[in-house]
Amino acid sequence: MNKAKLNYVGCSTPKVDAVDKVLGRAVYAEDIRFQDMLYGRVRWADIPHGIIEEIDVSAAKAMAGVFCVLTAKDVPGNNRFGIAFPDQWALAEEKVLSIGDAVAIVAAETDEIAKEAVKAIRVNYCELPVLSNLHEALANDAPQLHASKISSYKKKSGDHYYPLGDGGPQYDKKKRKAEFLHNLKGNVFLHTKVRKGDIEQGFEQADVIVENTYKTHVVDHVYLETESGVGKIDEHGNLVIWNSCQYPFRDRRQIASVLGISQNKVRVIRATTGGAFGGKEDVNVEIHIGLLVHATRRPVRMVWDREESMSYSTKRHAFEIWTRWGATSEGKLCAMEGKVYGDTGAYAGLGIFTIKKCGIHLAGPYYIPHIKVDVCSVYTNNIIASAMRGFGVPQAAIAHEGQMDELARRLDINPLTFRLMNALDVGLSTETGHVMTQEVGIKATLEKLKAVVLKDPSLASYWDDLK
Amino acid sequence: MSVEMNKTILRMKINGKAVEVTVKPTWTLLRILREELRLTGTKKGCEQGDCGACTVIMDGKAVNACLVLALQAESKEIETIEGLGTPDDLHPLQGSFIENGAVQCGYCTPGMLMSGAALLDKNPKPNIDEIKRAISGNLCRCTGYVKIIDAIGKASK
Amino acid sequence: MQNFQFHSASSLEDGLDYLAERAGGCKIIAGGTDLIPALRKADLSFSVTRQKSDQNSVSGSGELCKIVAGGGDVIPMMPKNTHPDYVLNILEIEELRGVTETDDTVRIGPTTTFTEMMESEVLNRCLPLLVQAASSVGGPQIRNRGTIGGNIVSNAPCADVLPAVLALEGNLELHSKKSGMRILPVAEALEAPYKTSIAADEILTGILIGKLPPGTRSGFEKLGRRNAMTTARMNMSVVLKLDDDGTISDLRIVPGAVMPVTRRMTDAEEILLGKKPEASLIEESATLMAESIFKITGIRWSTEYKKPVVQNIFKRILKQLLQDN
Amino acid sequence: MKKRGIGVGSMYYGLGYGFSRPDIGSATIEICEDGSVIVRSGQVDFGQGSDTILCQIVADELDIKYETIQIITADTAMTPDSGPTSASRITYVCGNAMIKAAQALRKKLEHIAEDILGEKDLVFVDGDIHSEAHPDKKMSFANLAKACHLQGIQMVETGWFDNSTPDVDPDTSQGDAYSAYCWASQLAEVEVDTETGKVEVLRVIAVHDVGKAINPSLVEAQIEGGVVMGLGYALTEEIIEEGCIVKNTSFEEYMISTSLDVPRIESHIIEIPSSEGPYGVKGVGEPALIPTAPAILNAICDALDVRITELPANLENLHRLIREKEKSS
Repeated sequence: MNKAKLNYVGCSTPKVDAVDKVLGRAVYAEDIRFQDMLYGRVRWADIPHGIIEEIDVSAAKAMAGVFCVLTAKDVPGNNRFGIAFPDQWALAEEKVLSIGDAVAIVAAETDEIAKEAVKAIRVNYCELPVLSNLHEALANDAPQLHASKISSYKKKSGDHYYPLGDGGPQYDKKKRKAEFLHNLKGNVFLHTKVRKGDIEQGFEQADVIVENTYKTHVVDHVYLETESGVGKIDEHGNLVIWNSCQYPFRDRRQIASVLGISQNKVRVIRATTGGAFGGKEDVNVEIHIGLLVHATRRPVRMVWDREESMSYSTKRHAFEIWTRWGATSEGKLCAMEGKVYGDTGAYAGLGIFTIKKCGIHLAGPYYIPHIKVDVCSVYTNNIIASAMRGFGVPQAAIAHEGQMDELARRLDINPLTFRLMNALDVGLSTETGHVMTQEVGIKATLEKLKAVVLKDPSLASYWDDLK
Repeated sequence: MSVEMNKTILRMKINGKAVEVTVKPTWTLLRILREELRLTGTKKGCEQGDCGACTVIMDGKAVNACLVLALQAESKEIETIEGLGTPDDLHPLQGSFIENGAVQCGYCTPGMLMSGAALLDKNPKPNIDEIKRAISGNLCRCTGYVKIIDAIGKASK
Repeated sequence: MQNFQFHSASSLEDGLDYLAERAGGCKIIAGGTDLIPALRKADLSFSVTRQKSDQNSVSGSGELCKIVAGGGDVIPMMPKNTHPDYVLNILEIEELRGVTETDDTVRIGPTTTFTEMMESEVLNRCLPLLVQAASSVGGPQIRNRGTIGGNIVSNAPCADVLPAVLALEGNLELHSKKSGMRILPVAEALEAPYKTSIAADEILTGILIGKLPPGTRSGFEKLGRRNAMTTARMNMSVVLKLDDDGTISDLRIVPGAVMPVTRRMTDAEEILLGKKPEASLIEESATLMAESIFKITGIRWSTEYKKPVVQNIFKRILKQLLQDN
Repeated sequence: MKKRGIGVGSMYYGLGYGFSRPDIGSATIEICEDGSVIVRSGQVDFGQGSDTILCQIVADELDIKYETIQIITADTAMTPDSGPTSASRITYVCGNAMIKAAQALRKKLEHIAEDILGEKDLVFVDGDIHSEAHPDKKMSFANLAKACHLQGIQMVETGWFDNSTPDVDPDTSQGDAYSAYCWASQLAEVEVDTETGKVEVLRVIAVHDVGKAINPSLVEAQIEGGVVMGLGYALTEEIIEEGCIVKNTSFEEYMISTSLDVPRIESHIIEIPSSEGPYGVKGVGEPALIPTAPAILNAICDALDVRITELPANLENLHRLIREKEKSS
């Protein structure tokens, strides 16, 4: 059996979707319209933290053209959802923890009426103190935002969720207990430890130590297409939702649970998606569309305005990373210690994994024999932070690359050379003790950069110490 | 609550065809195109002129359809992405976008193409700076613009 | 958007008639780059739920601020009740558009777009400052719609073209059905942020700018966070005339986006007027300009940044103008 | 004054989920009677081009024309669950699933073709099959497909690839955390206006070890887009929350880069194959963005001799550092 040469793999074949896209024919969720379609809108929380005392929807319901107004009591299934674990309400019950909580949803004949109806809903709150950053959330006297026992969520949620996200074939729940704080201590809900070698011995070998605290900020994905979807009941009585997403199967799981129907009665179809970058992993419009279609039995379209997308969509985490690096006078890294705190906002989302991934990549692509890192995920009342392109590693890289340049400067070694001297290689181990095989590419990328710099006088002139 | 208001007949030419449509004074050209005429190739990104996803050509000039009140388009000639080319007869820019990998999620693509077309109509051989400037009102989050600039440059050769 | 009636004026007379009867509740629309975002924002479904935060934003970090590229403005600083009953379109009035000149004056129709300004032979020859300012606005689509008249009458603190018009000592020609025509120096028209002394029944019919005497130089710089589609973090327009012996015989300094209402910095100008531009005097002028600005605005979070930077930008424009021989 | 500098940023990135989280990819491939092909996979292409890449893989695994393949994705009623599009995993995980399905079909196709042509050592090329020894003994893929259908052969196959790894030690996080790693280094050249704090990124050189570039243009596109997103992360983008409320909710207040902010970007692709990825593939989607901000920050540091530890390096923050530096020296 001889296979001829590869005809397509390795070639810059034009994209399969390009023709439709340049003709303006690709169908995004908002381009879909059905007869008798209603328009959905959300009444968002008015304050970031407070107890809901009263929701009065009577005026909204009485408006001509309004088909339904739903609040928590109208949720037929389990009102809880969330990717990692169900700490979010589909429609806020008892309290709001973030400005991005939905208090009520409306379906109306036109988008204009839906917007008016949303405004006509009256909500009274008893305001609670707000935790707006890591320091406030970690203070001893900070109010605890979520229930102490995560198991209390689990009981309510049925069995569609796994405490640490998606479980896994070799996943040992008992073993993970130490990491995942089933009994929340304050607002820290995950504490991951990395221990490699002997940190004290490592720093004893160090001739130069650099210590810094890096603070990274919150950013948004800014996909050009805002969160959007359309749903209807199909000819078999199943709920069908076209949306803009990254994983329709997980959307299905969460929609079915909130509606209290089986997953095979829900069909999620990804419409052409106008960018995502991690920001469309979490549910946005899908559950609300499901609820509104379920209640009205009519097609419903829901599209967030840009302002809603910027205000309420998930974000990249703000981190505070304290880290201390040691190197010998010969320029070999010998020890690294770090404390990583990530602000995941009011809900976990994928924040558990994002923050953890930052901590376990803190050493960068370098061999360091002795490492101690503690990673904590922290709840605040900020807007939920979850997945975004890079998933915690961009923040880690800002810290490790800052440290590498500082060490190189102190040691008077060219920064590129210093990286080459410490780059991971076959036989060396990563921060998490993974011993590398033949696939390590970091040195090749640095060597290539070096070659480009040396060949280009305008770049080479910056570094007379690069040889 | 809004009072039902007078609707007015708007007449304009879209992609060479005379069009008559009943509109409310508050509607924008973008809404007319997408929801009334179902020309959904023109995209809605921000509705306040910040992103260029809804760029169309009006009387020869690239404009944001979200910043034109529908009634301001009375008697105007509008070109949208639907009028730029067909599968069998792609506009050179469309072919170049496909060929040069300038399309990713595609949401900025119609607006980019209309800005590119407005540029080439006026300046058939633009240099790189002119191309960059011509699409500087069109945001793209996927491509880093590099392949889009390249594609417009190659289409003009 | 809330309901309104729309009228497209076929002539100035038609427009003035329409306005005379509905002055109170009527907004004039030209390019729409200011008005349409304002109408839309006033009507966002969640703006109501966030009133509290919007108020904070006005008093607190109001400077987060900002202004759309085309001169369009963000709601926190914009009057809240942008709900006109009538909207009058003046874009179809032919006589309000275009650039003309006489021996000593340039006349710019208010609905002349930024793109048309950039392409105007007259402006490129006589008033390049306006061309520079216009080309710094937004992006192509905004410049194809946004107009010089809109930039002036909106009186946004971060306007890009308005400071240049001030530096050129522009006059506004205004018409109303009731009082006919009047001329108003642009400096006198600017009352408060987003507010001018133009009466509700008046239409701006022309911007009149005297041609600069030979040898007069002008400079403009806009500082934004990015290189297109950006609100001015600050901008600056400077007009300078040197006599043959090198003394400064005319100087106009107008920084933009640093004060609630854009104005000329006459105190700083006076330090250099009639003198030779020595380094110490330039320094003194720059310092006084910054102090005058922050006397007006008070100290804000951004003062720490803006105070030195506005001086730096002034000094480098001046340096450039002094070198241009 | 304008000051220039250069800086490097490097990174590694554990591809996929690791830590024993389920990390599956799946696909079905169905060959129609006329030899055209339908591929179904639950994965999502939100613009990056995974649909294209999966079609390329199928075309080469079956040695058919790319144009004869139709791909249907991300429909919970029509396609098999293939995990989320995240963690730079789609080409690696779903590509493997695709290869498995294609190879299962191919084995059957070869078997039938051998029977029909009465020859061993067949060559499949571009929709045709012929004998290596006797090139005149040949048939079209379409005819072969028809023959298979007439014989009642199962012409739909599922590929399933499990990329899950063993868990690491819960107390120390030591273990083989991920199945594969991606590697990248970038160099940025910047110019800083010390009078305003404004940074122009002049040039970015990006070197990425992607294992194997199945579609080099798409790899470059990922790198270019990532670099520009990284540039925004370092310099201009920032969500401002006051009292837990997002204050900048529009594109005029939250500034991503425009075409006029983009530096000259040079992409260099390095191919050191992974052992498990299809054709040696690693990933690039996320790695594209990761080294950019560090490289820019290090370049600014090179230009100004100030270390930035708080992001973003926007006008105000940078100018403050410049002033503090002036004061202290």
